[in-house]
Amino acid sequence: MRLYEYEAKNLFRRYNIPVLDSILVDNSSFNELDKVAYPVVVKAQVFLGGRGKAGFVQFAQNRKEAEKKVANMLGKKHGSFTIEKVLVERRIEIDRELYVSAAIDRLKHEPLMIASQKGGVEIEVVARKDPSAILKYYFKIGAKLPDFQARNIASDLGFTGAAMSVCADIVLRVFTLFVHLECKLVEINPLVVAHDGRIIALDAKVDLDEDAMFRHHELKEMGIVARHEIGELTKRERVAKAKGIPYVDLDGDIGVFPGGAGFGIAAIDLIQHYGGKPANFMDSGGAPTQEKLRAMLGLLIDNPRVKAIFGARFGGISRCDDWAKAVVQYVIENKPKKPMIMRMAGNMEEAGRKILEQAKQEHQELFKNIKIYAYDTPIEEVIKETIRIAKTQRDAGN
Amino acid sequence: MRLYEYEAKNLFRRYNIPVLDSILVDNSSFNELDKVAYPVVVKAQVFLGGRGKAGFVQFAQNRKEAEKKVANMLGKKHGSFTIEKVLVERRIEIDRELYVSAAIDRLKHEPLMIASQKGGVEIEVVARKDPSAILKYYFKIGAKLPDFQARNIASDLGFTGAAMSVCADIVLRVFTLFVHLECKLVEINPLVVAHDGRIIALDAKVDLDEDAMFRHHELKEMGIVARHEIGELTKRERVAKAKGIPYVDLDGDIGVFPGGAGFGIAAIDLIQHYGGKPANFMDSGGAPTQEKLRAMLGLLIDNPRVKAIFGARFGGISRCDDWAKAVVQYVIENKPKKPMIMRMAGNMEEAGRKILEQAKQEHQELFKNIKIYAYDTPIEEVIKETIRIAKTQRDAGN
Amino acid sequence: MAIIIGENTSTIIQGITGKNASLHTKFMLEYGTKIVGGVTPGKGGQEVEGVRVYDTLHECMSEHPDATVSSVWVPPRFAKDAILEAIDSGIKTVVVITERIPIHDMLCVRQVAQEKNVLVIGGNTPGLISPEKSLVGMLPKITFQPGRIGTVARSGAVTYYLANSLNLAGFGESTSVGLGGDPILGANFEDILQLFEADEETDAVVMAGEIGGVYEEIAAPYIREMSIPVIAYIAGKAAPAGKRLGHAGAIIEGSMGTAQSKIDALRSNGAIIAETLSEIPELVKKAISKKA
Amino acid sequence: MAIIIGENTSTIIQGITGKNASLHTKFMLEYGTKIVGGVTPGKGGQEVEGVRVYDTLHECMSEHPDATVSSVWVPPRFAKDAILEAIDSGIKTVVVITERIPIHDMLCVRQVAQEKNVLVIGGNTPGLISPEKSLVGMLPKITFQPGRIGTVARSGAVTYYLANSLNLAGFGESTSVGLGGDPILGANFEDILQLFEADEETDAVVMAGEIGGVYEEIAAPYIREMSIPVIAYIAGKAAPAGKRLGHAGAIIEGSMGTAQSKIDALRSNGAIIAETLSEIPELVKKAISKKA
Repeated sequence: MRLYEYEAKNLFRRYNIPVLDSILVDNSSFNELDKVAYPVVVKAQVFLGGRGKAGFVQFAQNRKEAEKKVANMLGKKHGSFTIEKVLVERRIEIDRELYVSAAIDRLKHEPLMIASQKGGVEIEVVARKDPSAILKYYFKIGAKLPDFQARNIASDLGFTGAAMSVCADIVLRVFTLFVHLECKLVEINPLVVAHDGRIIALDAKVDLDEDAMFRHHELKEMGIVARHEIGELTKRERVAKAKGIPYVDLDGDIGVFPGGAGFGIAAIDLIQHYGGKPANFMDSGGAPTQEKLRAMLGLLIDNPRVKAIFGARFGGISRCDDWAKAVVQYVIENKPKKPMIMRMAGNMEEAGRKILEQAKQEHQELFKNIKIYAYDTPIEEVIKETIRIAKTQRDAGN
Repeated sequence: MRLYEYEAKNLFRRYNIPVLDSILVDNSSFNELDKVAYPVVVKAQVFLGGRGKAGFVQFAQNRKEAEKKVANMLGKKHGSFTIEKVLVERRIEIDRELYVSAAIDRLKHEPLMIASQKGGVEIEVVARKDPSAILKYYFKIGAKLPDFQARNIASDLGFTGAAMSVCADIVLRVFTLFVHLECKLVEINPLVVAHDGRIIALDAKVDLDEDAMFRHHELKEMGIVARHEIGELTKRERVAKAKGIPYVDLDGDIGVFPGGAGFGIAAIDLIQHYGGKPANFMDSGGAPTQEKLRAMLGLLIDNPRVKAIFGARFGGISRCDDWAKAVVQYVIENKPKKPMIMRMAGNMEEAGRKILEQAKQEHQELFKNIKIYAYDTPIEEVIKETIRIAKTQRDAGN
Repeated sequence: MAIIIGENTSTIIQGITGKNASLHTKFMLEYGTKIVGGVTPGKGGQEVEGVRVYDTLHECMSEHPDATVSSVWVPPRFAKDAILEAIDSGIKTVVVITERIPIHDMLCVRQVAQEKNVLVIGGNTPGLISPEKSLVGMLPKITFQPGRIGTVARSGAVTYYLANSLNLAGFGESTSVGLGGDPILGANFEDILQLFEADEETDAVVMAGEIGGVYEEIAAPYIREMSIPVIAYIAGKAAPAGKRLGHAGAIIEGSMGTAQSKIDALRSNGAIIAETLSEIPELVKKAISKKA
Repeated sequence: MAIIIGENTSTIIQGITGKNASLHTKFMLEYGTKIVGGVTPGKGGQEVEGVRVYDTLHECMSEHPDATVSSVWVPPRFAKDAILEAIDSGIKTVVVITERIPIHDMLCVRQVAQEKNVLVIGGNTPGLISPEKSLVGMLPKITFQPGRIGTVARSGAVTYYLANSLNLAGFGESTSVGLGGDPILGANFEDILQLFEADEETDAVVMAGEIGGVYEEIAAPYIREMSIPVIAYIAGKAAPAGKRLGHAGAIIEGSMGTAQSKIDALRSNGAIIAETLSEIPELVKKAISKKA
C-alpha cells in the first residue's frame, strides 16, 4: 500500500531521516502558506509517477506565486487522480542527487538495499544503461543491518569523513523503518547533498504490506489505514470498499459474480474471448459470508449498465450450499429482473442444488430468468449463453 | 552481576513473568507487614545460596509471628553477608515444582534454555544423577526464540491445553528478559504450579553482564547499578571500590601492587609459593591513570597489616614511565616509611628508569627503603627479597 | 505414483480446531486422506472428527514419526510460527491454506525452508490433490479424476476449472497443485514442474499463471529441460492494467509480470501456450499424441 | 616461521585514531610491523604515524587486498561491529585489544567467526608477537627474544613474565600469544596449540591459564594428540575462592574452573605441569632435551 509523499515524510521524521520542513495545503488551508520560507517547491500529492513531467511539481518565488500555483493544481486530474493536497517545501540548492532504497527482490525472494550515486528522475534509465552504477546489498530477513554495512553503503555513495557517518546513519534508519514497519519499499530518490552540506531526503516513497498492518498500531495513530489507492473510486467502488469487497468497475455489460479467489480474472478473460464485455472485476475472497455474497450480487443488480449476470461457484472453502442460500435469499428479498446465468460445482454441490430446486419450485416467477448449471456443463457454454442473453437484453432495450 | 531476589522479581514484573505479591522489609519498615495476607514466607535477601538450610527462609502464620521472624533475621550474617532486607510473600499451596532458566553454556559458547520437571532445591543433584531429566534448548544469539519452541518447552514440562499456553508465554518472557537485558543468567527455581492452577515464579535469579549495562538505562531507573556483590566489604574494599579499583583484603602482610591486568593472581601464587603471605588482591586494569596508581599505593601504605610492598610493572598499554612518575609523586608527597620492593620492565622502561634514578638522587632519604629492579632480575628474586624484608620488619616489631 | 501426496501419505492438520479446518478435515478424511493428528496450541487432548489434537507438532510427530505432510490453517498472524514449527519437526511438505500472511514473514519462512530443503506450498493455496489417493486442502473432490496430467495453478478456482475441463475431455490428473494467491509464495512453478518431470505417471503438465509477480518468468527456463510437454495459460490478459485488482498475486508491478512478458518467456522456452482456458484439453491431446 | 604473524604480514589497525591505538601504532611500526592502513569511521583521509586512515575496512582492503590481520582498538560498544566488519572484509585474524566487550556481543562474534573460519583473538588481549618479525598489540618488545618456544597465556602480564623468564634462561619465542582476559574469548588455547603444533619452528609450548572459565579444560584433550611438549601453568591456586577478583576472566564460577580441576585435566592429557611460574624454564629445558 503506497503512501503519499507527505505521509512517507511523516514516517521519515519519526525515524529521524532528515527531510525538509514542509506544509500540506488543501482547499481549506491556504493560510498555511504564511508559514513557509520562500522560494518554494509545490508538489501535488498523488500516487502516480510522472507528476513532474505532467507539470505538477512547480517552483514559486513568493507567497502570491505559490498561492496561484497551489490553487491551479488543486482539483486537477493526474491520470485518474484528483489532486486534493499539495506539499509545499522550501526550495534548496543542491550539489548532488543520490538514490537509496530498501526493497524486496522478488526474483531472489530476498530483501536488499539499493544505492546509486546517480539518483534523480532518470534512475530507471541508469539501471538499464549503466547497471554497474546501481549497487545492491542483500540482507537476511530478521537480521540487523550491521553498522559497518551502512558505512560501506555511505562510502560507496561517495561520502568520506564526517559526512560518511551522517549518511551511514540515514542508511541505517531507512533499513530500520523498512524492517520495523515490514515495508515492501522505502525509497529516497533523490537523496540530496544540499549546497550547505546537509544530506536530505528530498522525496520519500513508502509502500506498506497491508497484510502486516495489524501489527503496527502506530500507523493508525498517524492516520495511515488500509485503503484503495489507485485512482479515484467510482460510487460503486466506494460502496464495495465499505463492505470489504475488492471491486473495480469496467465498461461492459456483463456483471461478473465470481466464486473462488482468483477466478475473477480468468472469468474476465473468457468473457472477452467469446466476444462479451465484462462490467466489473470482483473477488469474493476466501470464504465470503452470506451477507457479503448478497452484497456482491446487489452491486451488479443495481448497476444499470449490467444487462446480464454471469456467476460461477467452484465450491472449495466457500461451499456451494452457502452460495445457493445467499442467491435464493437475495432473489426472494429483492426480486431482481435481470437474467442471471450461473454455474455451481464443487464442495456441497448436491446440497446447493437442492436448495435452488426447492426455491425454484416455491417461487417460480422470481426464478424464471435464473439458470444455474452444474458440474457437467462446461463453463464456456455458460459464458456463451450469458453473452447471448446480454445481447438479447441490449437489443430489447432493457 | 547477581541481583537480589526482590530486584529480580521487579524485573520479572516488568516482563510479565508471574510472581507473588510481596513486600520488602528492613529495620525501618516493619509496618509494611500490615499489607500482606497471612500465612507468609519470610526470605532473607542475600546473594549466597543455601539460605534455606541456614534458616533464613521461614514461615509465619500471622503478623506477630512474622514480625518476630523478620526482626530475628535482620542483622544476622549469612556467610559474609549481613542480612539487611527480607522479602515477605504470601505462603501458597503447591502441586508441582519445576525448573526453567536461560543461560550461557560456556563450553559451547552458546545461549540456551534449560527446563526440568524436577525443580526445587535439589536441581543440582538431579543434574548429576538423572541428567535426562534436564532438557536443554540451544538457540542462536540474535535470533528470536520461536513461539513453537516455547510451546515445546512448556509441553516438555508436562503441561497440556490451556496451561501449556500459559507456561509457553512465561518461557518466552524469560527468554525475552534474558536477551533484552543481555543477562548471563535468568533462572526460576522453582517455577511452581499452585494448588489453584496458577503458574508462578516462586524464586527469581538474574545475573547481569556489567559490561553491557551501559546500554540498559532502565536498570538504573530501577535502582540497579554496578556494584561489589560478594560478601560485606571491608573498609578498605569500600574505599577501593569508590575509586574504581578491584581490591580484596587478604590476611597476610605483603602488600601487592600489581602492574598489568591478570598479574595480581600470579603474584599472589608466587608470594605464597615462596612462603610469604599476601595482604591483598588488586588489579590495575588496562591503563590506570596516575591518580589511580597513587590511590592503589595508598591503600597498601595505609594498611597497618602491610609490612612490605611488592610491586611489579610489566609495561604494556600501561607505560613504565607513567608508573614511575606515579610512584615518585606518591613517595614525595606522602613520605612513606614502609619498604617497597619493585620490578619494572617493558614499554618505556628506559624513560621510567631515568625518572626513578633522578628522584632517588634528589630525595635520597625518602627513597632509602625503595628498591626498583629491572628486566634482568628474575621476579622470583624480587619476591624472595620482599618476603625476607617483610619478615625483618615483623621481627623488628614494625 | 502422483507427486507429494499418495494413498499412504501421513498428514497432520495445524490449526485443526478452527471452523474451516475442522470442516475440511471431515472432507479430507471422507476422501481417504490419512490424517494422523491435528495441532492446536492450548487445545491438546481434544478430538476433531476422530482425529486427536496435540498442543505441539513435536508431540504429534513423536507419536506419528511417519508423517511427511502438514497443512496449515491457522490465522495469518500465527502462520509463520506454524510453518517454522513444521519445518523444525521434520515435516517434508507444508501446505499453507492460510491467506494474507505478512510478506516479511513469508520471506523468513522461505529462507528457513530453503536451508532445510522443505517444500512449502502457499500461502493462500487451496491445497493439492492426487485423485482417489489423497487430498490436502479444500479442493472440491468432485472436480478431480485420476489420470496422467499434472496441473499447477496460482488460483484455486482456475485449478478447479482446469481439472473440470480436462475431465470433461476424458483426461484425469496425476496430481493437481494450487500454488496459492499470496504475493510471496513458498513453492513456485519450477518446484512443482520438477516433481512432475520426475513422476512416471505424469504424461504432461498444465500450468496456469496470471498477471503479477514473477513466478512464471522464473520457471520458464526449466521448461526447456523437461522431457514431458508443458501447456501454459496466463490469466489476466484482459485485466485492466494499472488498476489494482483485489487478488494480491495479480497486481501489475513494474515492467515484469505482465501477461505478455510471461507468455513470451514461456513460449520461447518451449511451453505450448493456451490463449484461453477452453482450448487447453485440445492442446493437451495434441501434445501427448505428438510425443507418443 | 612463527604463527599468525610474520615479517610480511600486512596488518590493519581499527580505531587507529584513538589515543592508545595511535601510540601503539607508533611502537608497532618501530618494531617492524607492516601496518598498511587504519580505519576510523568518520575520520577517513587523516593520517596516523604516516599510516592512512580509511572510513571503512572495505575501502582499506580494496587498496590493500594482501592484509590478513586486523587489530581492534575501538571502545567496547563498537567492538562487535568492528570485528564483524573485519570478518566480512576477508580478514583472517582479528586481534581484539578492546576490553570489557559485552558478553552477548562476543557470543555473536564467535558464531560468525566460526561460520567464516576466522581467528578472533581476545577481547582484552595484549596482542601477539613473533619476535623481531612482527608485533600486533601492546606487548612490550623488550621482553621478547626470537627462539623456538611458543607461549600462550590468558593474562597479559603473565605473557610478559613468561617471555622474560624464558629469555633469562636462554630461550626465545617463536610466537607469544595473549588470549585475553574477557570472560568470553574468541580464540581459546586449543586454537593456538594447533597452530604451534603445525609450526616447524616451535619446539615446545608453554600455556598459562588461570582460575575461572573453562578454556583450559576444553583444550586439554587436544594436548594428548600433540607431538611437541606442552608445559602448563595455572595461576590462582592461592586465590581466595568465593571472593570476586577484579580480573573478569578469573572469577570462580560453579564447580568447573578451579585451579585444581584445570591442572587435573591438563596433567591427565599429558601436559607437563609447572607448579609455579619460576620452574617453567627448567621444565622446558627437560622436555626438549628428553624429546631430542
